[in-house]
Amino acid sequence: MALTIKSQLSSPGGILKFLIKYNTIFIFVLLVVFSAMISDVFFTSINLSNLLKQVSGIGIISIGMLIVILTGGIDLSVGSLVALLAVIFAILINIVVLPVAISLTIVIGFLLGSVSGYLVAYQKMAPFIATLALMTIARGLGFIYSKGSPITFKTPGGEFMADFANNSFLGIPNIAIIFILIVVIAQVLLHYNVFGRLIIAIGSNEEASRLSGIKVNKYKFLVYAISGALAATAAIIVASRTNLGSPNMGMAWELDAIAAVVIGGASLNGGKGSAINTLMGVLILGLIGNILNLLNVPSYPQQVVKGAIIVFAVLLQRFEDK
Amino acid sequence: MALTIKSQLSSPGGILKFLIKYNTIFIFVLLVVFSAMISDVFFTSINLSNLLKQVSGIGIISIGMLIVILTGGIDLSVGSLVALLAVIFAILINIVVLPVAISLTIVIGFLLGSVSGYLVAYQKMAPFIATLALMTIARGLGFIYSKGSPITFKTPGGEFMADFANNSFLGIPNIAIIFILIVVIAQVLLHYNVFGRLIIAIGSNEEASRLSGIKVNKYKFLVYAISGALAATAAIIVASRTNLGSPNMGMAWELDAIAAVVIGGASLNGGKGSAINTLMGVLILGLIGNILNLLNVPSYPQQVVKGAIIVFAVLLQRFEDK
Amino acid sequence: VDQSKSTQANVNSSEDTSEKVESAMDLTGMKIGYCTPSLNAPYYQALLQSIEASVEKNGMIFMSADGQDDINKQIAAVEDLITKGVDALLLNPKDPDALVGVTKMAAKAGIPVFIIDSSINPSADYVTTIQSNNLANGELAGEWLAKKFGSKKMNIALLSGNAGNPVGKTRKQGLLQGITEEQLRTLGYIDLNIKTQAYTDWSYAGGLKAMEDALVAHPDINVVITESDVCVLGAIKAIAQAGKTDDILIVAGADGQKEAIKYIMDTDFYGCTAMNSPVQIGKNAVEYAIQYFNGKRDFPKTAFTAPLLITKENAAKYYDPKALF
Amino acid sequence: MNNSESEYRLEMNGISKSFGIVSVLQDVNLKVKHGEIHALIGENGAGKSTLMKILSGVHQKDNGQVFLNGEEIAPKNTHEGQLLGISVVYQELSLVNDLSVAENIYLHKLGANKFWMNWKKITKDAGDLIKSLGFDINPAARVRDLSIVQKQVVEIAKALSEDTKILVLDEPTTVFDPTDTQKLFDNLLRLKKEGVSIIYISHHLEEIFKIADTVTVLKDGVDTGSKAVSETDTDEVIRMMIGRELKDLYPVRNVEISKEPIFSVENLTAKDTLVNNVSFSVRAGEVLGIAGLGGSGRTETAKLIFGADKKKSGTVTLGGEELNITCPAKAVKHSIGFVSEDRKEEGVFLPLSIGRNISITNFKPISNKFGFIFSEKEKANVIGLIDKLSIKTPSGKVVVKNLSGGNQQKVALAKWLSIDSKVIIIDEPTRGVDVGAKVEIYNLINEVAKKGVGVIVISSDMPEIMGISDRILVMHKGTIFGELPKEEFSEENILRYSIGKSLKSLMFH
Ligand SMILES: Nc1ncnc2c1ncn2[C@@H]1O[C@H](COP(=O)(O)OP(=O)(O)OP(=O)(O)O)[C@@H](O)[C@H]1O
Ligand SMILES: Nc1ncnc2c1ncn2[C@@H]1O[C@H](COP(=O)(O)OP(=O)(O)OP(=O)(O)O)[C@@H](O)[C@H]1O
Ligand SMILES: [Mg+2]
Ligand SMILES: [Mg+2]
Repeated sequence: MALTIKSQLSSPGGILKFLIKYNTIFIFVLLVVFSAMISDVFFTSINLSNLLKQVSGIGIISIGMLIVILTGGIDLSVGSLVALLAVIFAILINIVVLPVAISLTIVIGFLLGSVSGYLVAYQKMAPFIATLALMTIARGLGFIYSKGSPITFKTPGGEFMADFANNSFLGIPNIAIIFILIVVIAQVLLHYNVFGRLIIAIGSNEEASRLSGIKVNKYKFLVYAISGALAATAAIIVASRTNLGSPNMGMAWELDAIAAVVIGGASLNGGKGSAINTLMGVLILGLIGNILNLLNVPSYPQQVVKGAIIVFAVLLQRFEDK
Repeated sequence: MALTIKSQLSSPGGILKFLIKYNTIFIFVLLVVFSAMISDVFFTSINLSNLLKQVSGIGIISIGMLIVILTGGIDLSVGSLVALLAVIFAILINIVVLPVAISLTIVIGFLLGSVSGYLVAYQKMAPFIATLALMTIARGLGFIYSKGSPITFKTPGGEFMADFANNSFLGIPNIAIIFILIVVIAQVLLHYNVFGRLIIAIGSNEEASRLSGIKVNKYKFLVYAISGALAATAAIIVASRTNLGSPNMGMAWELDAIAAVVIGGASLNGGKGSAINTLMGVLILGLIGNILNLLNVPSYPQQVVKGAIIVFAVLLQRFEDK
Repeated sequence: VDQSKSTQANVNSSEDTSEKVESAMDLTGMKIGYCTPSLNAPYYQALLQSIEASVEKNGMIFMSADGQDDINKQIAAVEDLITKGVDALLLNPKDPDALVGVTKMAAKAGIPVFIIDSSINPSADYVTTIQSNNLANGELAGEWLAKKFGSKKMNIALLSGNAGNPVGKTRKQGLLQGITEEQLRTLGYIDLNIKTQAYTDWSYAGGLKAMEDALVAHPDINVVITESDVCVLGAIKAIAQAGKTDDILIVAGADGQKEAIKYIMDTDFYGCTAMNSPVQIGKNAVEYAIQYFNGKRDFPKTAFTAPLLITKENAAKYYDPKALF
Repeated sequence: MNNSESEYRLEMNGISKSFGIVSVLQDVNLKVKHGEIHALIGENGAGKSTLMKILSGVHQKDNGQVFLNGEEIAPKNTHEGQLLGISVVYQELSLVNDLSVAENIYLHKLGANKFWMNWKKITKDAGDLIKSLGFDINPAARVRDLSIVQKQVVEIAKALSEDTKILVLDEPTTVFDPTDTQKLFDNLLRLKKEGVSIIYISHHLEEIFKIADTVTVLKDGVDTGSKAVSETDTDEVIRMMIGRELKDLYPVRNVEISKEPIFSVENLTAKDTLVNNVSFSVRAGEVLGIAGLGGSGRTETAKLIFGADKKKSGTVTLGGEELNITCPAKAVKHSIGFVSEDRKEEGVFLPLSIGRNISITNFKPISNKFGFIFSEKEKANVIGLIDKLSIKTPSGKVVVKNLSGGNQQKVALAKWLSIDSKVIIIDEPTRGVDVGAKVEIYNLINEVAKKGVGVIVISSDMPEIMGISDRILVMHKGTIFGELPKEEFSEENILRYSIGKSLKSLMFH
């Protein structure tokens, strides 16, 4: 990215272009400044750390959503997967040692994502509908496995995870570090690795990709599987924060994740989007909720304001395409 | 349609083609036969009439969803619009005469839909995100206007609507008649009216449509507005069935509507779909819920089965594109 | 069922406490249908299982349907139960007005309707309402809180479920009523200082986030009142994280969930909760239905389980680590 | 000036246009008379299409004036352009795939004022119109199911379906074989007689000399003047276009061709298309041409070999080893390349940069084994290819959508010609490419062949296929009907085979 930025700054009209390309960042900065101005508690370290912790779960699934959206797909199952996988993780943590519980959960997430991946890639099912079906199924399974009640962590492993999830390293919450790590990996993969090149190519012209010898199906399959694995990661994090796995978790998170990705400038037609901007999208959404809470705006007017800000943020982005 | 069917039946391999083109109908018939076989109460007139009443609300918004999807868009706001408009209708019916309450509600629905329409058509916002924002906003407004509690019908007009919504004409529930009427109008408009052909053209190739001199923006605007008006119609119906308007209505209906449209063979990329098949999609979804209830399948396994049947129904459809 | 009997087993035990009800007629093959408004909370799950256990214990057939948190879907679910020809319908209505229609439909089909857990509009056609006394429970908790604080200044954060929920509303009313009544009685004035209300969606994660933001915005909060234990169980993490367990007192208007009882036993910051036993409601409901089958018709319009406050003093008695809820 | 007196039907004066900072047209003049066929030519990216899009209302000019019959016009969108009687066949297909042929033809009219569809009438009218143009397409068919040739016919029919004063054809014949082209010309001459003014854009100069009355040449967004066709010749026009002489369009072939075939197919038959019993072989270093009429199955044969279509029977052998190719990825793994004729749908990634387009087939040399890309290496590679194919662009970062048609074609080629293949199939290699660039592409094909690659070129352009092939196969009805060695190359021979006849003077060897 550094390279891109430099070369753009040096070209004529470069700064303007830079502002336009990374305008999500500027919307974010705008919001931060605004928030700091109207609430004197906003800029406290505890609030910022809360904010980071609050967005990490949705943030991680947003990265999965991003890579799915880059291929021109969509993954509605992630919210339900978080619930199901949180339940599975809570069950596992109570019966096997921590590392096994973590790895197994992630593997199961990968496999669950593979189900959508298989339907989309090899059965040519519309992603919306394949993942909608998985969303329904996963939520159902979550309730079945948990018998409808949250499953509490009971082992030292569980305690360790709870500590981990609520503590910080150098002032940054551990789970936020994981989230940011995932963002960085994604950004690097998307930008500097063949994997990113290929999924972006698939999203911008699937037929041309096929005829260029790309194993389109394999990659389409993979992105859903990865999205599933990331949902598992998010599930582990949110379950650890509350010390339990509940089938009610992740309700409608898929919508927030999609909104974050789109606010981050990605196109739902595929082929366009970046991990850094998705991070900004996640932060913007989280910030809106946080600042409205701090300002004591009641819940329902909050929804109205949130919707309006989403519209506003996306409208600002239109300049990018010019 | 009659013409198409005839010409297809007479062409070689015609019957097969016909089966394939209208395969949603066959999935539906299959389900009906299956249901009748495994449940002896399924084929009672009371159950069938219940089923029709149960699906009418979602059915009506599915038709709005269909025309939006035909243009290549999507309308996530419909469920929330049903809630907001049901609240508005309940408020109106208590202060103005019935015909005014009905017309005003539909006009307001049209205007609310126009908001998405404006953002999508004239501000080039991604439909997913524009309607997601409206979804959040409308739900919030519903709670604000109703102060969070349902608003009960109190006037003779309200009683009239309640009677109307729960009675039948020639054995068919009145509200189902309205739904079917809307389906028929939509089918005719889509097939025999220029409006329908143009929105299909737009969904199939927006750029080509623009180059052909079609006022693309106008039509894109219109479909969302119409979807809003249909949401109002659905709101009036569901409010009348329960005799009140509640901000909790229509939760996640947008997903059911989308599923119905897709099960009805429409493509989320636009340009492909029919009202009759959407009707089948609505009935299939309703039927699944109904028969699982009749079979005493508990709620969460039900979700799992429902998801599986959606996958199955859509998989069957794949043959169509051959 | 008289009141004394209903207080006896107010414990959400995991053991099968369902008992066989005496019945003159043969109950075999009778169908009891239960329609829940949603299953998105452990409480509803526990209620469903309690009813199921009681029904089966008495040799009857259990049928359930789920409103999936949607008024219209609940109507559809009830219609389907009626179609299936249940002999009695236990209805937990999502909305007091919206479900009136289906009770009439059931009555027309000759099915007695028992409203359980939530309330319904009196114009509905039903035999009786079986619920815990949310208002009275809330009042007990409110009173307890006001007593505890005396004239000391309260800065309250209210954690609610979701807006527009009638049960939550009643509990909230109870809590506030309890506080104000007690203050009037002992102080002669009302000093009700609710700094913020936050919605938790009846979930742990929702409570956690709501509390985090509330604590930042209102660092002086020293009381958290809530419509349900579930709203506050996640929030405790935020309170602990902020190091405020010594400064904040939690008071729940309902449920007596086992985790909450455990906190009450083990800590000082979880003051009290009030018993809303799904097990008891379920058992009573089935018992009423059986009595109805046996010809009894003179039911009171409302049958509350007895209000009961759980505090440190009596918590151990109601704590069962193996309980479902 | 007054209507009836205006000498010109259309006058475009001093037109300028830029996209952002890129200036595309500067002070361009174009004057078209009544009942004239006016050729507009120029290199790829000269601005021809842009000028026509300004005329029809797709783009808005920055400067200048447009007069139609002496009255100034400024259509703000295509709808206004149509009302003024301007019909355009755009360079890129712009049909609605999900509607029928008839609906597509009358699409603009549907939008105008009608309310109910008259299916019978539009189907009949469309059928009549297509027939009157000399083609045969079922008007009730879905456009999605048509071949690219048929789609182009529908485009033309659509433009002719209304009272046109000015008809613009932007490279209408790139997918046509000679017979189709002739049919189009007959129609244009008829329209000309009826007084329609026709602006005809093409890179086939012989077409210009066949039908045009006047020719205007654009070079780098500036018009270098107009000439009556009768007063000029190919050389002069080329000089006006590219600013220099062009001696040999087809480079000399001095490639060593191996004796043994490197690649062969035996009795290849497709599952879903008309291709049947196709057998042929290519030798290393050889350029094998495949000719045939539109619909003869050339493209399908290529796609079948490449694994994009399903095979029913037959074998494919590469370097003595029999291959089982079930998908394009497998073909690519065996070093077989394929350049599609449909660059927009199957060739390029329009929203992506030139660089990303070019790299897509060839990450090996520019990345490490973990897939991380060395951006410097990539950049060097891309810049090299841009130079080599003289793709007209300020940088490799420009998105392909913003390139002119011919330059997009070069990008599509670049991504395959830059890699090490053993066999490469090129379907219509110079679709929409200007003469100057054609030479470069032919040179490149030669270079590739020289490396010992077997090159299969499918082309509808007779002079081209004869100019670059060592041997020509002619397809008819889905199979190879005949084979012509270099000595027997002639338009007549190819045509005879194409329509399923044997050669006039049978030669026995
Ligand atoms: N939308 C656009 N944005 C930026 N540049 C554009 C755009 N459209 C065209 N151009 C540029 O304008 C120039 C002229 O393009 P145009 O398509 O008019 O060329 P052309 O003469 O038709 O070429 P060809 O023979 O290859 O079709 C090209 O350099 C092209 O890259
Ligand atoms: N001009 C035409 N008339 C009738 N049918 C056609 C025509 N062109 C194409 N088709 C149909 O399309 C299919 C093949 O089209 P396609 O253009 O891909 O073949 P092709 O031999 O590669 O032609 P081209 O010369 O255009 O590359 C055939 O099945 C044929 O039925
Ligand atoms: Mg051009
Ligand atoms: Mg071809």
